[in-house]
Amino acid sequence: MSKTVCVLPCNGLDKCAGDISRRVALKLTESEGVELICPVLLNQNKTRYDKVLEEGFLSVIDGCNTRCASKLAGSLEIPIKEKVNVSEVAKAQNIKLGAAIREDEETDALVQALLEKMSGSEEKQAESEFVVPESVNYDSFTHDKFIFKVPKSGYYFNENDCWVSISGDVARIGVTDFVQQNLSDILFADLPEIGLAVEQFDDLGSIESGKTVFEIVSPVSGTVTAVNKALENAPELINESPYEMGWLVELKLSNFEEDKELLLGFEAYFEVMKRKVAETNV
Amino acid sequence: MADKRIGVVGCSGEECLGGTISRLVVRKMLEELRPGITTSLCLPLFIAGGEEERRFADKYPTIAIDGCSKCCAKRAIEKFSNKVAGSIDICQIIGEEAAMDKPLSTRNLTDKHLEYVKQVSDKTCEIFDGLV
Amino acid sequence: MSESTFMGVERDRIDWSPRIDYSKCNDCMDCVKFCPHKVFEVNEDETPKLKVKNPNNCVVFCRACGKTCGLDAISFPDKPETTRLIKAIRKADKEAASHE
Amino acid sequence: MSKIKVIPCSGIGKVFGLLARESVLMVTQEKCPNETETLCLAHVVTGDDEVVAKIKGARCITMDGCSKYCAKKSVEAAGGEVEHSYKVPDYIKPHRGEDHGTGTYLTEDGWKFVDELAGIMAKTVNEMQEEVK
Repeated sequence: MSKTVCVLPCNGLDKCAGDISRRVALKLTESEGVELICPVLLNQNKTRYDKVLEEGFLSVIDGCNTRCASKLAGSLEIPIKEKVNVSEVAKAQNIKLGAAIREDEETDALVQALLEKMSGSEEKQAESEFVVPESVNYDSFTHDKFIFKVPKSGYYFNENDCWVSISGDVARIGVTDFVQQNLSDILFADLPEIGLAVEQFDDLGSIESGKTVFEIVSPVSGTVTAVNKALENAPELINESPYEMGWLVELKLSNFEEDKELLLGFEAYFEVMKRKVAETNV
Repeated sequence: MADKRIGVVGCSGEECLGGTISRLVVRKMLEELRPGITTSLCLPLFIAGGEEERRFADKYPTIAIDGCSKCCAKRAIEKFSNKVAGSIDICQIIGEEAAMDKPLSTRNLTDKHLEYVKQVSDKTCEIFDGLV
Repeated sequence: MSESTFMGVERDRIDWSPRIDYSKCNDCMDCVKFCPHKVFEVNEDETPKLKVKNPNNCVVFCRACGKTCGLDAISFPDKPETTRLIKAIRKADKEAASHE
Repeated sequence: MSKIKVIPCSGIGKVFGLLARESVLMVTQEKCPNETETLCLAHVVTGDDEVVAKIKGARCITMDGCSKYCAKKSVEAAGGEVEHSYKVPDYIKPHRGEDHGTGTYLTEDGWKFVDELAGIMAKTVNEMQEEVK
């Protein structure tokens, strides 16, 4: 027998996103082997759910970025096996939710998309077409004991400290050594949905350390085709190898020639980074 | 180079009180006594080949703070990098008996321990200021 | 004295900073705790308590504080519009420079 | 039978090193004082005859603060048998958003986390004892 799935929605009452988390959860419980966890009751009396939680795995549905349901599970130390965020999926589907609670075609479609995502038919990530350069040459400078590296060629940068490397019409994106050193041990990478279309400078999720959260600002426009799955279990790759193994997202480029106007090459970014390092005390 | 910086390495030893004190002194230098010009180096990382830690110790004066007379931190720095600019053996400041007491969780620190930390930090500052 | 620039454009010519919708804000101050650039200021004796004190400290295109706001009380200027504006200023500056 | 050696990295720069250190002290002093003891990592890395004699072939558990695995690598280099290697960030997921303190002191949440880490190691210690029987 397969294990029970315990579904914990945020069940937010005050906004459309919260209402959708409720709708998705209720829909899910129509299938066999799915147990609904009420967040209010869980918070009040965790023992009520001890048995099912021990047997099953926890699936969390957060409505918005306050992530109440995830935080609740975290504070009760229940490990989360899977989670979705209604607002983020809505964004990827280009659906504007707003505050008012509504039941219409658009929200039905969103509920459907969330259900598909949760039943494991998640959009499969295609084999990457990105050709990794054989070796990357770096220039570096030091500040205090910290060493800051920047690749000398093959990479473009924005002033938000994200890099992009191009292979055909595929772009690989990551953060620079400046971000990595500043954040120190990176613990989480919240990366975007496959299929999300972004303009240049739109955000591509975030990475988080014990110190702070850093928003990834896309250097280029395009559509997300892949995220670095290795980071799920080894976010430290971003610290160890920010320009290579620790890449974050791949995009299919849509307008690189124009994007390039607002990007920096090695020399210009090297100076920007030196200035930033001198200004911030890492 | 304009930036004056001094490295401080504690042994952070786990087998005696001196190790706990060495650690607290390093943190005190970093946060309270000489902030901004103190760089703490991680001893295990230094030995495991940490590029940043070793380069720093090559370039800047570094003080070793050891919890007992084995002087592990001092020996490690001298083995992999340069001669230390100064070194402290906590045994010689607070006495062997006190230093060789059981290692302590930071939760169980008493005023007596904080007084040891102060004595050792005073001595560290003295060496430190002689180097700046 | 601010000499900072973004993409070669003086920072104070770029209108980018958080806008607070006070009808939604509940003074939780999560955004203030989050932002390392001292964009916000809190004044306990005033209403509203929260103010955008240093808009030009805000990192152009960063919207991270908005994500901490569960009430969606923080919004930002339109990104594509801002991008267009930066490009236009750069172009104009370049032309002006070539006429000198 | 000699005691199981439990060794942390005690990294100085960040809270993870202190979490590792405190959780090991909790195991060796409170949770399993009869079955375990710790060794000075700083001493281990010097490679002295004295310390090598203590650690060579000994059953060890290491707790590292980051993925550089300094404790594990150093113990192995000195000849210890690392039967179980842990690292603090592997257990951080449910603690997202909590403040655990700094390299100097821990917060209440930090101590709770230490207790959890110590519990994980204590369980391992018991299992290792069982294997011998």
